Amino acid sequence: MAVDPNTNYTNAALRVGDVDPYPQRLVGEFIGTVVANTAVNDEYKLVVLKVHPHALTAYAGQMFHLLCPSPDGAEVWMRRPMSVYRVDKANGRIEFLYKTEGRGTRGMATLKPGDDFNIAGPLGHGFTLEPSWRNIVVLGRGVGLATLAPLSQLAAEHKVGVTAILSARNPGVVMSRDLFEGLGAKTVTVLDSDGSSAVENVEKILEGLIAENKADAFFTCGSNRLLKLMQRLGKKHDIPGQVAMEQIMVCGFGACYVCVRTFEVDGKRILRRVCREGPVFNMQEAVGW
Amino acid sequence: MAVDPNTNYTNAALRVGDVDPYPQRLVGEFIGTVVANTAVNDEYKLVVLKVHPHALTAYAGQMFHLLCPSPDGAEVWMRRPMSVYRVDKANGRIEFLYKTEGRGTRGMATLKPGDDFNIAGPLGHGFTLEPSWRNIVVLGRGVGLATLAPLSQLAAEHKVGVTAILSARNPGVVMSRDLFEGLGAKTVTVLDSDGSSAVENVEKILEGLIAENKADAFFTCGSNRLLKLMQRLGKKHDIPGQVAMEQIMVCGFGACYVCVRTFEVDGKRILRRVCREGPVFNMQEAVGW
Amino acid sequence: MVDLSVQIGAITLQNPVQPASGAFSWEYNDVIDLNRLGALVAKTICREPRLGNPTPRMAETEAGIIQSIGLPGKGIDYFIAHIVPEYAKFTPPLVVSVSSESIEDFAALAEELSVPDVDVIEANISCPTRNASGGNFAMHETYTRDCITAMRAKTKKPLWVKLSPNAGDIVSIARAAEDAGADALVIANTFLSLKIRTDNFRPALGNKFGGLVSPALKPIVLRMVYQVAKQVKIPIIGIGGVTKAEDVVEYMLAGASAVGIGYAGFRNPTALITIIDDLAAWCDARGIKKVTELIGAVRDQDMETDTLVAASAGV
Amino acid sequence: MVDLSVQIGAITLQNPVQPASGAFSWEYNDVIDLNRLGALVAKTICREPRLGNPTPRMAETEAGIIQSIGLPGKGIDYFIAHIVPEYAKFTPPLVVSVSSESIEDFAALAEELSVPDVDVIEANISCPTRNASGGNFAMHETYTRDCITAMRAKTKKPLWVKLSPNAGDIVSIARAAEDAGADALVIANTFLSLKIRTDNFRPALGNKFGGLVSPALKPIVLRMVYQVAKQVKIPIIGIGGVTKAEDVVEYMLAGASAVGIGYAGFRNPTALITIIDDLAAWCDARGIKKVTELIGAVRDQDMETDTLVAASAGV
Ligand SMILES: Cc1cc2nc3c(=O)[nH]c(=O)nc-3n(C[C@H](O)[C@H](O)[C@H](O)COP(=O)(O)OP(=O)(O)OC[C@H]3O[C@@H](n4cnc5c(N)ncnc54)[C@H](O)[C@@H]3O)c2cc1C
Ligand SMILES: Cc1cc2nc3c(=O)[nH]c(=O)nc-3n(C[C@H](O)[C@H](O)[C@H](O)COP(=O)(O)OP(=O)(O)OC[C@H]3O[C@@H](n4cnc5c(N)ncnc54)[C@H](O)[C@@H]3O)c2cc1C
Ligand SMILES: Cc1cc2nc3c(=O)[nH]c(=O)nc-3n(C[C@H](O)[C@H](O)[C@H](O)COP(=O)(O)O)c2cc1C
Ligand SMILES: Cc1cc2nc3c(=O)[nH]c(=O)nc-3n(C[C@H](O)[C@H](O)[C@H](O)COP(=O)(O)O)c2cc1C
Ligand code: FES
Ligand code: FES
Repeated sequence: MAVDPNTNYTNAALRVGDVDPYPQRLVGEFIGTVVANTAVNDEYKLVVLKVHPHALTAYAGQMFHLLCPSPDGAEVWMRRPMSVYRVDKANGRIEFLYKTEGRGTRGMATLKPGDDFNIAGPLGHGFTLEPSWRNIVVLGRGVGLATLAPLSQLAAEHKVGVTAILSARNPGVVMSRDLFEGLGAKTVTVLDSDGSSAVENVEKILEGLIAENKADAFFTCGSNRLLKLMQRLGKKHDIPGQVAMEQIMVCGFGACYVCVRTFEVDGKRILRRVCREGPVFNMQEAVGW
Repeated sequence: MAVDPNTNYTNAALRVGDVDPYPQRLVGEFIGTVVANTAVNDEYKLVVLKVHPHALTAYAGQMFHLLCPSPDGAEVWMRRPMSVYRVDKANGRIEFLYKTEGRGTRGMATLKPGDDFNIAGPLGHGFTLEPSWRNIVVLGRGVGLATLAPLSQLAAEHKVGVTAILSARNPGVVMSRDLFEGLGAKTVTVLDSDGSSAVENVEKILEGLIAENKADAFFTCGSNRLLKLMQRLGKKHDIPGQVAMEQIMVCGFGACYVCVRTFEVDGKRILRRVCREGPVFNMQEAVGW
Repeated sequence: MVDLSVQIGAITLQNPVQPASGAFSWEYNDVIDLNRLGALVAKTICREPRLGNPTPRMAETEAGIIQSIGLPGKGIDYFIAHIVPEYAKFTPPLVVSVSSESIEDFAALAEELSVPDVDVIEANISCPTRNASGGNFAMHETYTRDCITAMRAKTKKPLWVKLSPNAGDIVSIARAAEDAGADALVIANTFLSLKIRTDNFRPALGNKFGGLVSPALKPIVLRMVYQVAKQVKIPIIGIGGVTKAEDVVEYMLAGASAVGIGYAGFRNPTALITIIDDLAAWCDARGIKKVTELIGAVRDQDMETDTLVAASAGV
Repeated sequence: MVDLSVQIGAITLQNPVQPASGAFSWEYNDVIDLNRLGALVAKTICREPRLGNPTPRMAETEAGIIQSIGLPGKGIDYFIAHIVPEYAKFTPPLVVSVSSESIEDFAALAEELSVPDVDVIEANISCPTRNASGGNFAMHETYTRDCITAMRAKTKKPLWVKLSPNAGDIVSIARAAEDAGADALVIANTFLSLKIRTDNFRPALGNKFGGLVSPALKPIVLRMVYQVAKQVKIPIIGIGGVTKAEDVVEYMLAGASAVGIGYAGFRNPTALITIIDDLAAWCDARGIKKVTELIGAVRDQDMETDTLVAASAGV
């Protein structure tokens, strides 16, 4: 291998077409090629990458750790975790829906078609579906919808019905609705702008679905308030649930213990790593944040 | 002024069209716009910048301190000094001829038309012409030619005849020759490839020019060997001379004393700052390097 | 093909590249082949189960990160029963890092960890967010001497000592560790640091202080390795800012026999393997037959006299 | 419009932004208006004329530079006769930095520099490429105390003391300087470092060791400022990695009354002016009337108890 003394951060990340030296490994470092990076609304962008097939093993709820380009000439020193928004096996593509916040996501926003983007993954444990479940309810808010969206794909594959309640500040959630509905999910949109996103209203909708037998399991992400609501109703009606959690990460592999959250198991409080035991956890055990 | 907490390295550098808050200052920080950045031969590139008029006060032998973009995603932490290759007052442009070496110049090589390029200057003392001189001899090698080229412009303005001896490994010096000749200089090209660049041959050429009364003053840059030769002949024939020197720089303003070189004055060895007392010095005082 | 193997006392490493404690676990086998590493280094373990520090545990800084984890873990019993066997599945030697608040307990831990599958005991006496009375003994020569003496008495395993870059005189502390029987020195742990958020005026980390980790720090740690290497006979493992093969070479030239890597593995999970490959290629390209030729090979004698030296005569 | 003025003992600065010694000279008036700065800080001057260290004096590192200049200068007589008058043309107070190898000479220099146009004497007892017997007294509590006591006896000018980030226990040294009569502390000088070239195995600097300068180091120095501010009563000038107005705020929150800037001015010659403008804008945007409100205003009490603290109860 040629060694350029001036090269920073050598890596053996796989590009499309590369021979995979470690096909058996669960996780890889990949250099995807940006196919598109477009604004979905005022706050969110969607980046579509062409990636090595090894990366396409990601399933709903899993994440990648992204080496974001710089937005300003100075380096971005740590990767950023993002849920997989969509795996498009047919076209060898993977998509991330993201909100532009700090330097990492602002760097992502500068990606142009043809650019390289280094991603590591898939990481963590995603959503699981019990064979007995026929209908599930997905409740998400904000960027949490990015994490929940691939559930509709998973559910469709398992012929499980999905009702997705999409909560947002304003009607800019259309994109996720299309994705959910495209895979056969029923969606309900609740908004801050018309008051429909109030906990009481969402509770009414959920109680309605439970009454209709449309709620074999609960799924949520992105709002502590909504998590608490689902925990309460889940306990009341004995409905199992899963929650996807976030935390600042360093390694993504379970080594550094930076990404811990608190859980209560058998009356005892313990810590779990979002990158390893999560990001999807048993909803009733999550202490929230 | 809006303050973005995530902005790195704020600066008040002037763009084309900006009002100049400090028109009286000798030096400015400027954000030029790249007009072209093209390969001149295998080793050299020429970058042409559209700059604020304040930057156009640069004269032959002066330099700018360049904030090079990154070639590899990691920052380039220190500016790089470059002589002005050409000031094109009519078009509001300034040009730098450079050799791609380390990270800074490799970063420069990535500049594309339309890109910003932050330059500080003009800095230092350049070449001077005595009113009594009618004909001067310029002897340069390698990237030293970039420093000497604007002398032809200066000499043309002062109606001083120029003979430029251009030394190079191979015939890839055409570009500088065109610039010298375009302004009326006579050029002689000496090459390693045909042996004509040997010191003895160059000495012969210089002696010839002295005999013809074409050498009221000597100018050199870029080769210690050629400096020594000109010093010797200058002493022998009592011909004054100027040499442009290089040294690694930090501040460019005379503050840090990083850029010193040794000189011998009245039998005493002293240090002078290339960025401040130089980069052009009395040839006979330079100890060389 | 260059011979990359190096000797750290009685232990042979197949190459000089190992992970840094706390930045690695057997779980990295998901992405790289752990059998290619010079050694496996477990996260620092304490006697009791610990949750560690409040979150957030990491914050990005100008050129790196600060972190304060607080040595969470399930305690030594769980470690020996469940984690050591995970590492034992791989071939490279296992280095087990320990920390405690008392010298007696450090010694007792060393004894208890002297089980067959543990190859090296690394005394982490330099966790920067602990104070001297909390086990950050590497800030003081006498504490270091006493702690390593006590550990040495309780174990025959190779004993490595991880020093602190926050100490003012690392050479004296290194000598104290050597005198007390250390088999190797690990230089260094992280730099005690602070970040304050200007939006809410609060410290960025839950634990307030954290350890700075950044490639920017390499020149400082390299200087420490160089200074210590001139004064001790035992091998040194250099840790701090290694991100590429040339950094391994630079540490070895300064006197290190091996390096540890944290940050680079976070940035590129495959970094350690790439660095090993690049190091071999670098040596091959230069005709270096044994990587050990590089150890301490800095050409620091008769520094080229440049013009300035000549000039000095003239003042 | 916010009042940016700060008080450093008897001296009032119109704003808390000043250049760092060695990174500045009156010659910067070519590019910025020196009258806008909080203070003017001259390069460290020694008694005798000095050429300084061999070149190269600077090398770029992973995230910054190392440099070793060796305090070149024309000596104190020339300085008083020719350089002080250059600075006297401008309005901000003039801080004159001095260094020497002996305590007696440090004191004598302080006395000789107590001329009308000098407003502050800064004792550079922390040049990292000198050793303790070469004037790097800030590595040791007693040397620091003795040196500052001796200087204090010889001058009535405000006396600032520049400390070293290479010291292990900066708080004790800061206290020693305060006890000995320092009017303010300057924290800190550069980090002793080394770079070795992998192409020719030689140290990259003519002087071998150099001081590391990098924005990356700010969290380390900030921690020192924070720790010292809790333990001394005299004002602190924070120096290390300031490149933007928020960095000034961060240092002030940690307890500094002002900051010094080196690197940022190399990168952007106009940086100091921009930082002053941005600092005013930052304060105005937040309704801060006096910048002094920020000094020590870090909200480090009752750190928000996050879920982990609650969790600790459960172990
Ligand atoms: C498992 C997982 C999946 C995620 N999926 C998505 C996704 O699909 N789309 C998306 O837009 N975002 C997602 N996030 C959040 C995303 O990681 C953060 O928005 C991102 O790291 C912010 O980086 P930044 O540089 O833009 O902002 P920074 O400047 O780093 O931070 C901006 C703010 O975000 C907070 N933050 C930073 N990192 C994280 C983090 N890892 N988790 C939570 N908060 C953080 C900071 O505390 C700060 O308040 C996910 C996070 C996790 C842990
Ligand atoms: C007054 C002056 C005018 C110059 N004019 C030109 C010019 O017109 N065109 C041009 O191509 N180059 C010019 N140079 C040289 C130019 O500054 C260096 O080539 C450049 O800094 C190298 O940067 P880099 O990042 O590419 O290489 P680096 O990786 O920084 O260094 C590569 C090599 O160049 C040497 N070097 C680095 N900086 C300097 C320096 N400032 N002076 C001398 N050697 C250095 C290093 O020691 C190393 O050997 C000039 C230098 C000076 C001092
Ligand atoms: C997240 C994290 C956790 C760490 N935990 C430990 C630890 O448990 N024990 C230890 O000795 N060092 C620990 N360190 C320090 C590293 O071992 C290493 O000394 C440091 O990261 C510098 O190396 P680097 O520059 O290659 O990252 C930790 C570092 C990081 C970043
Ligand atoms: C080239 C250079 C020369 C310096 N010379 C001196 C000096 O003469 N005296 C001194 O006290 N500090 C000197 N310093 C240290 C600076 O004053 C300052 O402490 C250091 O650069 C850190 O600040 P920064 O991060 O803003 O650059 C020098 C620094 C540099 C980069
Ligand atoms: S990010 Fe390191 S353990 Fe989860
Ligand atoms: S580069 Fe600073 S004095 Fe010349």
